[in-house]
Amino acid sequence: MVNLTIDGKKVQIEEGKTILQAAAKCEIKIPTLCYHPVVEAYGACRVCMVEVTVRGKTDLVTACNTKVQEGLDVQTGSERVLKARRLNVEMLMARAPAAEPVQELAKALGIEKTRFEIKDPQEKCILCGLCVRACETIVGASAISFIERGTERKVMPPFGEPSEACIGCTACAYFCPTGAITYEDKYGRKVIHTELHLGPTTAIRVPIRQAVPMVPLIDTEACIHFKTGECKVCTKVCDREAINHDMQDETLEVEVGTIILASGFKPFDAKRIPAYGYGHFPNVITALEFERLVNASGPTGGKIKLADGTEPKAVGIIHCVGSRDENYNEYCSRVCCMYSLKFAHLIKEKTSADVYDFYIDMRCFGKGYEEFYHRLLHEGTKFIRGRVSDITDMAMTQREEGKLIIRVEDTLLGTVRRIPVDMVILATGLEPSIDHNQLAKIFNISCSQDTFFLERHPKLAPVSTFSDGIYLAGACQAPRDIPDTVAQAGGAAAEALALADKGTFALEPVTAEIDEDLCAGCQLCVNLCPFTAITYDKEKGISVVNDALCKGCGTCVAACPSGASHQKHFRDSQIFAEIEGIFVV
Amino acid sequence: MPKLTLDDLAKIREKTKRLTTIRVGGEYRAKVCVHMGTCGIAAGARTIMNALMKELEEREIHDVLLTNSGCAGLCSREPMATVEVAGQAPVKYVDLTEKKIKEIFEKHVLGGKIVQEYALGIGSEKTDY
Amino acid sequence: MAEMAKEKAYRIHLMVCAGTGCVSNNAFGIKAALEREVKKQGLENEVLIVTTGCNGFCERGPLLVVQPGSIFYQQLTEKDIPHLVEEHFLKGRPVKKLMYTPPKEKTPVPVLSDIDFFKKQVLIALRNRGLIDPEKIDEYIARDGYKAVAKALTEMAPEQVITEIANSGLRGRGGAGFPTGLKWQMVRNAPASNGSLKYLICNGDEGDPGAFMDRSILEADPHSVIEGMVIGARAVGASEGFVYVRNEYPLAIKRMNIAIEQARDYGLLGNNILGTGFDFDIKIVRGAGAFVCGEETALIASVEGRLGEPRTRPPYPAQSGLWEKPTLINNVETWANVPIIIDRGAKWYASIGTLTSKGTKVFSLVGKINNTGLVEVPMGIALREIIYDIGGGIPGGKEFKAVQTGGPSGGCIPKEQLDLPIDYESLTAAGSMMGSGGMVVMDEDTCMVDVARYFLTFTKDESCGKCTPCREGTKAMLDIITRITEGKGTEEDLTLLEDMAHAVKDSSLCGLGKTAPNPVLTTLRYFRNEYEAHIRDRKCPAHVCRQLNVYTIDENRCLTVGKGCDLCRRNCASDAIRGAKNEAHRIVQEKCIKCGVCYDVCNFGAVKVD
Amino acid sequence: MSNGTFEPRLVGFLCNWCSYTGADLAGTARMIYAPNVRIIRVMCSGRVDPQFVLKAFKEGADGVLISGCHPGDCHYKEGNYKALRRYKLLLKMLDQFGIEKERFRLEWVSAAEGVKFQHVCNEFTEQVRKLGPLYLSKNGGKHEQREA
Amino acid sequence: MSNAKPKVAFYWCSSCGGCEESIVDLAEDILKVVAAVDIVFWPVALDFKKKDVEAMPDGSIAVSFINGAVRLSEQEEMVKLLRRKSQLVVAHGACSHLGGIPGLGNFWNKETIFRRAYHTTPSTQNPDKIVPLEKTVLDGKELTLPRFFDTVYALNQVIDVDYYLPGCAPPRDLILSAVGAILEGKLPAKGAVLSPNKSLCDDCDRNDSKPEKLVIKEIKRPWEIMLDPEKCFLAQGVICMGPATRTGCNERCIEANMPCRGCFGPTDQVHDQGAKFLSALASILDTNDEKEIDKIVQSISDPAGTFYRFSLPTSILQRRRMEAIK
Repeated sequence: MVNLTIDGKKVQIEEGKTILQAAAKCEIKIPTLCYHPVVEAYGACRVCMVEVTVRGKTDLVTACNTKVQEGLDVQTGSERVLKARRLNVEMLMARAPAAEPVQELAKALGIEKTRFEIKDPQEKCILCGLCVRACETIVGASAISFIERGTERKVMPPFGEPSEACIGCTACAYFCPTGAITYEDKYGRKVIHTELHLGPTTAIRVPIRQAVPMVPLIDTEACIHFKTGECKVCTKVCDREAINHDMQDETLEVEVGTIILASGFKPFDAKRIPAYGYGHFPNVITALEFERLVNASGPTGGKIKLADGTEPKAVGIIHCVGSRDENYNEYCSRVCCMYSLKFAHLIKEKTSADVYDFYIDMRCFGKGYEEFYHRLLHEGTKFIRGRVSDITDMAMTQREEGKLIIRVEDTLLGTVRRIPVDMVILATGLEPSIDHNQLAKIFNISCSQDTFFLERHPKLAPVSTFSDGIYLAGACQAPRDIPDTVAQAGGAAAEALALADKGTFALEPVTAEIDEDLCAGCQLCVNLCPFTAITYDKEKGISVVNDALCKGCGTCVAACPSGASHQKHFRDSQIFAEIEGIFVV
Repeated sequence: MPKLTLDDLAKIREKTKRLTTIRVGGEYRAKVCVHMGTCGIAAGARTIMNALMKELEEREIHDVLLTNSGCAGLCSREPMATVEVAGQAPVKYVDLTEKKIKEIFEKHVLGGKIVQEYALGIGSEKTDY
Repeated sequence: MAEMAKEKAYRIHLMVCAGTGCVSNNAFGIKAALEREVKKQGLENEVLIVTTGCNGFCERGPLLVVQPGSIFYQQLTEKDIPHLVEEHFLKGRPVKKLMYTPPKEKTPVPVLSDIDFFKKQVLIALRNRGLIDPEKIDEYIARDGYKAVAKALTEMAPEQVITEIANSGLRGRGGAGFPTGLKWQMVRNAPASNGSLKYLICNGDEGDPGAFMDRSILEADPHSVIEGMVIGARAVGASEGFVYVRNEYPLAIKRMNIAIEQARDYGLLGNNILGTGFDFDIKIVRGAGAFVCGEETALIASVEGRLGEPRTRPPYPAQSGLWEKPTLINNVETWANVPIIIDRGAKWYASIGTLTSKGTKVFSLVGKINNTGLVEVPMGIALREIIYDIGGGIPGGKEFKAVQTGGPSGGCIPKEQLDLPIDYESLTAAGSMMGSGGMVVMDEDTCMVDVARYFLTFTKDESCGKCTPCREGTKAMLDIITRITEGKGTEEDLTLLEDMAHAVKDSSLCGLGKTAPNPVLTTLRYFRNEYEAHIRDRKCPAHVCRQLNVYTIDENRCLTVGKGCDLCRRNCASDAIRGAKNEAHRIVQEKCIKCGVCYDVCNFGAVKVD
Repeated sequence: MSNGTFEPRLVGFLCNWCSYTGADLAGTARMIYAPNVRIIRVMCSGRVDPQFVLKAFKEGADGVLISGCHPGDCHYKEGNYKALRRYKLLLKMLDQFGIEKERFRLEWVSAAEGVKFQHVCNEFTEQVRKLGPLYLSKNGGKHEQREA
Repeated sequence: MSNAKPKVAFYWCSSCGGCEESIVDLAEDILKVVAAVDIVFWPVALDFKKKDVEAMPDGSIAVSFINGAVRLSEQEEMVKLLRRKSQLVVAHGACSHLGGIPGLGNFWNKETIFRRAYHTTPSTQNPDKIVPLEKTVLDGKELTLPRFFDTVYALNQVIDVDYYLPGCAPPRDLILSAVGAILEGKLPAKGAVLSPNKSLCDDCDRNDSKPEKLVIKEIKRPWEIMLDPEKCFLAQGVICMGPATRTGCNERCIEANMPCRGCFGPTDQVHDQGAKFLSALASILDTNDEKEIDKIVQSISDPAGTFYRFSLPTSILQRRRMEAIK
């Protein structure tokens, strides 16, 4: 620890800290311009100059990068300091008249106007170099640098050309204290609600507000450190030293008795239906995006806005996007009707917009659902029965100018209609979240044709799978809404607990067995087993069935060329007898 | 094994020092001035000069200063040379031949003993530089 | 093993100066002519032609020194050579007309050491100048070269070396005069993180206008720098060194490269130097010639390949320098002093100079002075001695006004202080500094405001632009001074200028900015009246600031003597002169742009300036 | 046969999870379909050993049906694919034995497809009825004096 | 019947004669047999007539070794006679054991075979369409030929068989140990096949060369590829009946770098060697795609003939159904 005095106040601080940090500790404010806590101090603007006396020697130094010393006496506001500081600020005012922080500082120092020549009244850059330093030391890209020297100095990419080294992270703009650097997204797709940032906003973030555990994570795709190996700004600001960039994905082996699969769903990718123009029209959004938009903690604070920030006057909600469609998914996604109705209700509640619901038929299956539908009918939501063919912005009438036109065959009227709206919400269906076929292989369970996991029995064992001890919960088994999921999860948990509590489970009675005396070890059966229940015992030269894994399908038995394999209760002899028995009559 | 040892360094120093002594005007044991005006050259001063150079070279002598000068004024007795051994008066030799100058070099320059028979006189004038 | 073959002895050595100054005056043409003539006269076995580094008396180049005897020939042309060779080398008759004749005298001075310019110099750093061929290591060795390395490596412990340097009182010759021994000790003591890497740098980024002593040393005696660095490396425990030379010094780079190669060949660089097991090697880094790169932190940034801009010290390079390793950085001249201190001892060295400033200092003497050139003088010598004895005084019988030392970072010393002893402290007290050794002499025709403007223009242009006070301040000061020289200055400007000069000096990041106001401050201190004249009277006493001049035509003289030649009118760029041939002319002041052309073209002295 | 119409005798090997349940569904749904198919339940269509098929033909079946879950729906993941491979090869071999392809059939019937099962039974029965009896036992079996 | 030496009879039915050779191939060991037994009937080697056998008392022959399938009424008659006279009947070789190569005739019947043999073969010149007749009257005399059955029978389909010596032909050591067992009275249960009840893979040297995942993408015939002499044939895509064939043959074919063709017949548990092998083979085809399955199936040119090369008469279907063929 080092003891020093700042403006008469005694401060104790760890060695290696700067005068600026020491001053902050005793709440003495020293103005800075080129300083940023996460960027290495630069000492260029010279407004943080303080007068220090040590061992009888007095000097002016920059507080931002001068380390504390034992016995240091610091004056932050002496006449000498103020004189230098004022002059520096006054000179910066001439350099960058439009830079607000400089103006504020000047005001605080009592400078009204600069006596020096102003070259460009619009100039904002104070040449503090934060952008250059950030790009070099934090981003590691070194895409911009100073060129020229003296008063000609300016920040530029090499040769003033757009730099290939620039990764477009906009860190320079972020660090710029005066707003001298701006950027535009030239190459990204046409952003939906440019100002809303519906996607991830930062590389390090809490994924969602309801996340469990409620801790931030680093998006390695977006994090600068994973692009350039530099940055690590987050580690500098995290006092708890909780951030570790070197963490690797690791495989943990956990021994468990039961497993509940709840891998959930992912929304249908609306881009797969080009006719709906998702990704092309900024005001065609998916249900999830609308949820975010209408969320009180969302980017608009829950206000429903179009891409240009105005409120929509008409909104179309299209049901069954990607569901009940043999081109995509044949099944009904179950939840879309109800959430679409909720959207319609919310839009009615929050705006004065007309709401059109385009549906195939209304599936209001749950408790109170039908009543909600009726309520909406009374609220004036316009329900149009028919599948939307496409969405276009080609106006045919005055009324359609500047609108999105939904083309649909109204099956109740029997005509094709064109409905102009401002916003279209696509009620995207549900799909398994990850590659279920692969997951099914890992867990020795099956998928149904729609690739959702297959339960053991639709009625008798709806949360069980063919693998004992593995249970299903939620949308991984079939599209379902929250109440159903909760109910099923409860069931799965109960089953899992019951089994874990019991500690044992009954083996399938109908398993295969291999007669050691008869097996020649030809190994043809080994690969047949879908449950990897058969292994080849090299020492004995025979194949062996693991009873716990065998599900009793009998495929191996049918295939065993030497008749060494039997299926209990379905022996060859039993079936032969059955066949013979059939024809006894 | 280093490329150069201390001994090697000293040897290089000694050798080069000898070759460059004349630049620094260090201690000379003797100075020999061959008079090489038009008359001298015509009378064969070149031979005398060459003979002296050869002597210096063969004997690896570096502390004898060999210079030339213009006509000494005694053109009839050319080739002439003045030998000035350090601390002694200069001696002028006249009517030199290659043989004679070798003898003088041996006896006077190196040996310090004046070769009386060839000498014109002692202590006449000093060469400037 | 060095080649020990028997080498030929020559009776005459012709030391042709091949410093940059003489080279640009056709030294190589002279050399070629010499070779040609020597061959023609059949003297090739008797006469050795040697090219040497700068001799120092650049004013008189191209130079030739004939050994033995140190006959000094100067301002040679190729035409002179046949005669010279025949007369002097063949016939032994030195050619008087090619010798140096001091101003105001009639008789030439044949011997170098008898010339005033050389007489008062004490050569330590430049000890080998003109005596060796810088491209031949053997000749350096013959001059006791690498003796000090041998001593330092075999007979002395690193601490002893440092003590010796410390005791010698050697101080950094780059300008600030930091005690060299102390700096070495700091580097030696610096905890070497990451292994034991430490670096050595030789700062050869000589940027002061008119200063060329570093170049001269690198050209004339590169091995002395190498030897100094090896000793330094041994003392602080470094294994790699860099010589930072500006790219504008191609000859210095070439000679240094040759020297490094030779030293490597001899095992005086590289691994196991002289069999002592000590490893050290040197690389040359070429700088792009930014003045600020003479600042050590900027230089280090430049060596590292980054933008050459300074950073705040501490940490000092001795603690965290090149690639954040402890780095010993010394100026060329400092390094050149090291071997001789080790060889001849601290005591000997400390016997030269003053109490606080030991040894000698090389100055480049330029400006309004007769003997322009490079001089090495003992510390403590009076300014007057340098200017009048060595420098031969002011040309044209004009009056000495001031001398500017320390380059653009230094200050002007007025004639009242001519007896100022030259040492670090005195110069600083006088408001100037030792700097790297530039010495610009000014005579009565010099406007001190203009001088300040000149140096500020330089620092403004050379400011890297990193810190506000230096970047903006030099520009703002220059603007004010320019205003003053244009006659638009106010009293407030003077106050502001002084305030700014102090603030810039106080708050700039590096030495460049901290010293940039020195020319302003010293001229204000010693020549405030000149400023005031510019502001109050709108006059430039030296008539340098043309905007303040008033040109008039003595109509009488114009008509009577010049017969109204009309030359001025025809040359006037702004059509400000009225008159016609055979008429008296006059200047319409409103139209005059003060270009001074009329004054320059008038052959009859009819145009007056006031 | 007594009334002159040939009633084919068919054997159906039905997987426990889909087809057997499907048949069950057809039954519980009170669907009316040809009674000619005698069902033998196996755990999986993959359990059906070609020996069983031959045996059924040998014992007097005029047609054999194997029925399992739809591809991808197999309770045992891939048993039905094995059944398919065996069926294809066996079909070719039966042809060499003079047994018409139409007498041997593989059908995917899910637990929900009672209707499909009904349809398959009816269709298969009619198909085999058209072919007439197989009469295998006539010239197979033990060595008989019938040779004479 | 106090003669100490047991009486032994040898007879051949429809066969190639290889099984007779297998006895001769016993070489010097035959002498031991000859020394130990009294050969009372061996048409191929010794001059005995049917009447000599008829003259023997029933059960007087200790053991009859009968090779060849039963194709003709004469063979039926002779084997029935030998059965009556013998205490034990051993089916010697694949033909009498399973039906063998002659059994492949069951893919046809008498009519089609005669048509082919006497009419349609390219080398036949038979403009009068003459076929062998069971009865021919020539010069008032009636000449008879044995009747040619529609179906070929394995021995046990005609008479009761006590033991079976498998193989085409049975290997030497099997014969020797069988004879030894009979002489020493150390006989297994009646009806046993005198060879181990495991499939060939059990003894096959190449079994260890099977890859971890034994699957077949494409079926090749032995002459289509350079057969790896170390690697499992199935792993090379070549049909080898080994997994479905009883071991005991000393892998003679395998050692000659030829896949097993199944002459030892199935193991006891298997009813139908061909169907079982078909099942196994189809199981390891490496595709679930219907079109690819069709393609592979297509590449197996004669599944029935391949899988039932030696066992057609004893298979479940026993023979081809001729009604469907016109």
